[in-house]
Amino acid sequence: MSNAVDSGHRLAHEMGFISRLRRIAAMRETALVLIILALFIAMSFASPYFLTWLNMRAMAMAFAVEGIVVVGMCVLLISGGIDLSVGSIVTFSMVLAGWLFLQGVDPWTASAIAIVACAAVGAAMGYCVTKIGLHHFIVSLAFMVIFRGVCLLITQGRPLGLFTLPAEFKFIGQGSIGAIPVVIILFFVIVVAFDFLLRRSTVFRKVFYTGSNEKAAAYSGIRTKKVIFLSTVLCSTMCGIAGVIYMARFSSAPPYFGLGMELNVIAAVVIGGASLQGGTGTILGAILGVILLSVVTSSLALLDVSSYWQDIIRGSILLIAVIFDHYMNKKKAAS
Amino acid sequence: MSNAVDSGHRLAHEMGFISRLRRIAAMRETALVLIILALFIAMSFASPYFLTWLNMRAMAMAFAVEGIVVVGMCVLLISGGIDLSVGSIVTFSMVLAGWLFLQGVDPWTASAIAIVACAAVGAAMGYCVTKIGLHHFIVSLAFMVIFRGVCLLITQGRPLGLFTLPAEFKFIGQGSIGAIPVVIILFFVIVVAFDFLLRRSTVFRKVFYTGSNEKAAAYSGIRTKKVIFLSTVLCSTMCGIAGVIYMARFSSAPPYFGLGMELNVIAAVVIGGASLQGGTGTILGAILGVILLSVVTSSLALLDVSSYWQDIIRGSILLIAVIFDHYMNKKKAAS
Amino acid sequence: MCSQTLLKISKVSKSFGATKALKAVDFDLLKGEIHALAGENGAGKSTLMNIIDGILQPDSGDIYINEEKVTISSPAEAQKLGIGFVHQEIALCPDISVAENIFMAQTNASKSLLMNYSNLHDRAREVFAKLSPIDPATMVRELSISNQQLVEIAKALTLDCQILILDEPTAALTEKEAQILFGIMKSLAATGISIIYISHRMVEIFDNCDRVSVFRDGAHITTDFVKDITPDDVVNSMVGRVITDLYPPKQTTEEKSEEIIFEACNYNETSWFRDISFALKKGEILGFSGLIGAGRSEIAKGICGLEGDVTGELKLDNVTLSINSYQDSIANGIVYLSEDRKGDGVFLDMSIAANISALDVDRVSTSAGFIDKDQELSQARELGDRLNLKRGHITHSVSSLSGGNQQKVAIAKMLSIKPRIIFLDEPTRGVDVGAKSEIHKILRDLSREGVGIIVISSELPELIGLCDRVLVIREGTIGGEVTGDAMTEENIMHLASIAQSDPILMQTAQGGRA
Amino acid sequence: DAGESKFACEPGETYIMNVMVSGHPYWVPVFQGYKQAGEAMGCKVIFSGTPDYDITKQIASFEQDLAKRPAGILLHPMNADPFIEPINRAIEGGTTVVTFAADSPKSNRVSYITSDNLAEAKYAADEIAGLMDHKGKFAVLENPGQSNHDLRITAFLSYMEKHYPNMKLVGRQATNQDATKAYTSVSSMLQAHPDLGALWIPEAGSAEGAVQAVLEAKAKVIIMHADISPVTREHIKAGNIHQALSPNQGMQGYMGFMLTFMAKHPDLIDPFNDYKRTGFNPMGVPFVDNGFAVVTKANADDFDLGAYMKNRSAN
Ligand SMILES: Nc1ncnc2c1ncn2[C@@H]1O[C@H](COP(=O)(O)OP(=O)(O)OP(=O)(O)O)[C@@H](O)[C@H]1O
Ligand SMILES: Nc1ncnc2c1ncn2[C@@H]1O[C@H](COP(=O)(O)OP(=O)(O)OP(=O)(O)O)[C@@H](O)[C@H]1O
Ligand SMILES: [Mg+2]
Ligand SMILES: [Mg+2]
Repeated sequence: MSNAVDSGHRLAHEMGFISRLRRIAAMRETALVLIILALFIAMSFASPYFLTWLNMRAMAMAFAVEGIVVVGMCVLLISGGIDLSVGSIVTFSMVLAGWLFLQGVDPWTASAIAIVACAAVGAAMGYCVTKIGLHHFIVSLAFMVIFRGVCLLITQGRPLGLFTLPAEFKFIGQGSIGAIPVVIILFFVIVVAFDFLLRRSTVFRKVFYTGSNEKAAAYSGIRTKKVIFLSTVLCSTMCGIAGVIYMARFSSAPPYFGLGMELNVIAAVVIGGASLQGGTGTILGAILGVILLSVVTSSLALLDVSSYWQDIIRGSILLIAVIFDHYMNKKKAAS
Repeated sequence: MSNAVDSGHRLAHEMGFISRLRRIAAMRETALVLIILALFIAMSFASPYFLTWLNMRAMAMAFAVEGIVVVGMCVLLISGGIDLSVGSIVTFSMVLAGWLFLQGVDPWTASAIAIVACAAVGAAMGYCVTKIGLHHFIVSLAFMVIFRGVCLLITQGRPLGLFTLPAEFKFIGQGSIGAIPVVIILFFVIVVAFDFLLRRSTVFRKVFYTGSNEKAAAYSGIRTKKVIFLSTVLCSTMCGIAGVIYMARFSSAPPYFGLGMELNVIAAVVIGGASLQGGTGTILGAILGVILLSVVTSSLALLDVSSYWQDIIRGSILLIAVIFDHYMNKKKAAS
Repeated sequence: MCSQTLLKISKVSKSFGATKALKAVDFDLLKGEIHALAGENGAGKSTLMNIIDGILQPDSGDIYINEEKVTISSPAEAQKLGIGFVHQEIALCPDISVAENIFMAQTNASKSLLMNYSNLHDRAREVFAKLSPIDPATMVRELSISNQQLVEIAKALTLDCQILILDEPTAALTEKEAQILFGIMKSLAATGISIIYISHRMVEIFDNCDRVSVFRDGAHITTDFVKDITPDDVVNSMVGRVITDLYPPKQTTEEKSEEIIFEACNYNETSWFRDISFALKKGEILGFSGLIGAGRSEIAKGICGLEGDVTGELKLDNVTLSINSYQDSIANGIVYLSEDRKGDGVFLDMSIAANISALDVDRVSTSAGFIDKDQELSQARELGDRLNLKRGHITHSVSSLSGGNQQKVAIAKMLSIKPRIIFLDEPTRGVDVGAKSEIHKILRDLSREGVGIIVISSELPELIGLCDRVLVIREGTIGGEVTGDAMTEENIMHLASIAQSDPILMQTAQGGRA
Repeated sequence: DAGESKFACEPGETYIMNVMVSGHPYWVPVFQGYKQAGEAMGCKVIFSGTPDYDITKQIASFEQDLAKRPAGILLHPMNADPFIEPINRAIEGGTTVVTFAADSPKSNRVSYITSDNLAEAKYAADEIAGLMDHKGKFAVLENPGQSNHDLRITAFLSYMEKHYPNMKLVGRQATNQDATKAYTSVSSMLQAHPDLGALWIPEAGSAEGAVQAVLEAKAKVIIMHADISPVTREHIKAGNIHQALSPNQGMQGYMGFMLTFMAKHPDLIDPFNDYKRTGFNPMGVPFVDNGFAVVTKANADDFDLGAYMKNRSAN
């Protein structure tokens, strides 16, 4: 009897509006939105150019394509993996598609081939991790070095000029639908789709189980190796897609593209609440993370802050963001 | 009775020469020595200049100073941490000592100050990790960015020319005692000392315990936070020492020094058998790891392999080394 | 026995967020006594011990040792005060040798600069001579859970302490090792060391302890001399009501059926077991017994396709199945509840609800493959209530639950898919008496409904009380079978150890009893 | 009308100089020249760009510059083609664009100013071959991917091959401006070819490591490199480096400003061609050479950036 009453109470409490509101307020995403908003307000006082359409567009364009890589990295981190090779793989995608195009392949086919090739690279990394049993960190480090070399080899060290790409293809990277650049629309669609999938689909739930406790997941009948393998492939495939979009945007394929991208992307995902130990994280958080980093960079450029100070400030913001978030979470846990 | 006999037997068996030999053969260090030897033999056929004293000396000079950073990173990885900021901290040490010298400070004092400053930076990182509770990866990433900025600020972006350093000071980096460069002697002393300490001293055993299972170590009364803190400080201090030696060696302090050093150093330590999860690793292994990477690089340059191929080969060697080692270890576990 | 108070806890309270784990608790420990601590899962026993060991800090209240008020800020501090602690959850360094693990605290306190490995190994060997033969040079990660538990115990025994806390040390041990441990405890108590002993097993408490304190819902209820009370009194004050039947009634003769629902034939595995054949009849609960390392877990895991290089034939309802992986096994409704809850049973940082649905997320999802949150939550609530799960919010992480309640989550996960055959490896490890009898009742109900139940347990009374038939595993083969009145501890132990040839163990086991 | 137009800025008229790796000292004298010209004409000048070696970030900073609606931008594009669309968009929006030190030739940028990399390469080849009596072994270090550095190497190699057939290339390593990499590469080269006679290096960073390797091996190698750094300047003074070819950065900035200003005010010119009628910007000179200086032991002190800056801020 008292049991039933008790659980009835609990149910009511769980459904309660206030408790739901409280939960939202305690979420990492909310904290990030608040930080970003604060930055926006401060910046619009600091610079009259900040809240202009041109500046907003420039800032969005700066993170949109990287945001696609962030989605892949977020899933991989949740599964318990990590990928240092993203910068190289994005470049590999650009360079391969560009090279094929210069050999006379239709750009759409070339892009498809490049994306598949990136997926194959991901599969190779996944193989090393799941079948051989190596650590993601070291495997992807090796692939980062190897594929930077492959890019240099394909391009002979010089950016491929792809000015002759057909306009329909360039449209992906440079066109707009109405006032909104296609790149940003693509970014938005991918982010919303993956955010929903990660929260709700059974397939992606298995990624969380695997990352949270691989052994327990295996003992729950989840093919954890397959999950890790596929997460690795997904991350590389997202790099492939991002690379093709970059190519369309830049009409060029420079072999030294994306240096250090991995650290930026990982930082974004971690700011967004993912744990490097796996098992936690959201796409929305990760995207807010990349937006935060990007807005900071853009703001510093806009304010003509000395380049010597820019690194110092960017690093400090990263640190402050994680510290702030940490205390937010602590408070949440305590309440 | 039979108890004593039995354990006597067991003891005798453990002490047995053959079993000891077998254990040595199964060790990661042995595998690495074999790989390096094979490379040496192959290279001495490929190039008549390889096995010359001058080339050996040049190769040793190429990894000696980085080897000091490797020692610090190895201890930190064993404790369960990681440090992405090593390249920036090494540069910070060079730049700070150089700048102080240009302000008229005696170079020895300047170096001491720089090393202490690096230790302080390590302490700040250690604070963020142990007191605030952030992850090493993200903290050191932030510090990497911040201190690159600090280096730019101090130097105003241009390398400090330190030609006027007194000869006694340059001797550390450029002199020789007999035929052997001082740098190599320093490296050797540090490596031997730390290898011994890590294997035998009670203080460093605590680093292993903490890295293997922080909770278990804490339950045994080990102040694990202190251990992690001190490991972080040690790693940064080693960076400080390396930076000062680099300065003496190059008579210069370029603000863009050591980019990507962290990945090279971590790769070396992991090749040498340390786990990224903490708890395992040896200095000897890590040093053999850095030697392997360095010999490969030197060999490729010696053979004038196209720079496009160098990255591909280096990455592949890293991958092959860890795969090979992985199978060696598996065999060991199975036997 | 002198009755000097060594440790005194006065009005200690501790909350975790909204959960009041301890409410103004009093407790006192006399010099040289073995003091049992009993209470339901989540009653606050481990929390109090963690406070005494300096792992947690009380919100209010005082601790006195030898009448002197102390603040214990860390385990290191506790060590200095002579407090040793064997934790409920095993916490060892996996990459480090057994010997080093045992003497970690000494190494930490040691003034000498260098390690003396051979000395450590010799001393470790000495300790194990009394306990169980484990090579001090092996890495802890290579040991089974039960052996790891022994290492934990060895670790505490080597501490130079005046207060020794044992938090459910026998949960992973078989009778034999447990008896050895009790022998050691008694001899330690005789030298004036005080022991706090936490257990859910009444027999152990009444056979070995001097006094018993009972906790309920974070409050101290009573402390009595065991000679003055009966196990029923203890259970009564623990649960707040009388539990009349500890075990559910067994199969009656009318219920007995000859229908075989599950059959394993000629199972072999290269290193762990051979010639395993058995059949499970409808409505019966089958038990697996054996000594540590006999291979019971390996057999169950092997049959389910979880581990090992297994050959054998399997029939479910007389249909031959081929099981190549655990997924095949689950698809056929054959599941395995792991003995290592923390290692591979639960997802500690995930919600209770997500844990319970992990075995088959599709059950709580729409046809399009999306999770139906409401369905997931209500499934979790339903199973949680059925197992009497003491929890906060259903979306809180499992790490916020007490050990026994985590075990209930693991069981709820098994039940969520409505399985045909369940292998339960130590299903009630760390579960309190009340919940344990709930679980037993549920198992009995399930078997009545036609679900095949196979229970692996190191606790002989549990096997005898619950099962209709017990198979005794000895060194990887079936050493015998007992049923009906022949199901006695003596018979099972005899079958389990008949070929036991390790002289050390035999010798010390006898010595321990003498 | 022509009488009203002045060779000066309107109040608030802003010119921006945008670069990548904005902390690099190369830009300092360039911007000083830019500023000198701009301030002389009453214009507002801003130094902008990204501290990173990252094309996405540079484009973002360029596009943000546009939000400030500047009159013109003097741009060092990290890569040529990715800037086509942003440059063209800038020009459509009324901001004129001139490139310097690296170009985006397929864009509608008005002009391009640089030191002639081919001339630098030719000078270096002649100097080295001359000192070596037209025979012997030489090697190069390179920084693939950066167009002006690439030109310095490819032009050098083809000129060498064509004019000095007895000079033999024995090493070509990418050291990417990294002193440590250059040190290792040159050490190895010297082992493979102890008789190496000369090294041509397209930038100063690698030169710093190379000279160290040569000194440690006690080899006699003629080192020449482009650009100058405080460290290589010291080495030139000490005789360890033969010469450096330093582009006239100040002129690059000064003339760069003039080109940008003129591009914004084409009405100041009345050229003798059809440009105005056909809609071209009459300022569209395709290429301006700002020249380079040869840094030797004798004149090295004139290339002390610290002293130069001290002097500048004193004025
Ligand atoms: N870290 C924590 N965070 C939140 N709640 C906790 C935490 N640790 C314990 N609790 C809660 O405190 C209460 C007491 O837990 P404790 O572990 O002391 O129980 P116990 O008596 O040892 O139970 P068991 O017999 O299951 O081991 C439980 O309700 C538990 O959920
Ligand atoms: N991962 C492992 N590595 C090495 N040995 C193992 C491992 N797992 C189990 N073993 C060994 O396999 C044997 C059988 O173990 P198993 O767990 O099946 O025994 P058990 O009868 O279930 O006993 P218990 O669970 O009480 O240890 C034991 O000798 C055990 O030490
Ligand atoms: Mg407990
Ligand atoms: Mg078992």
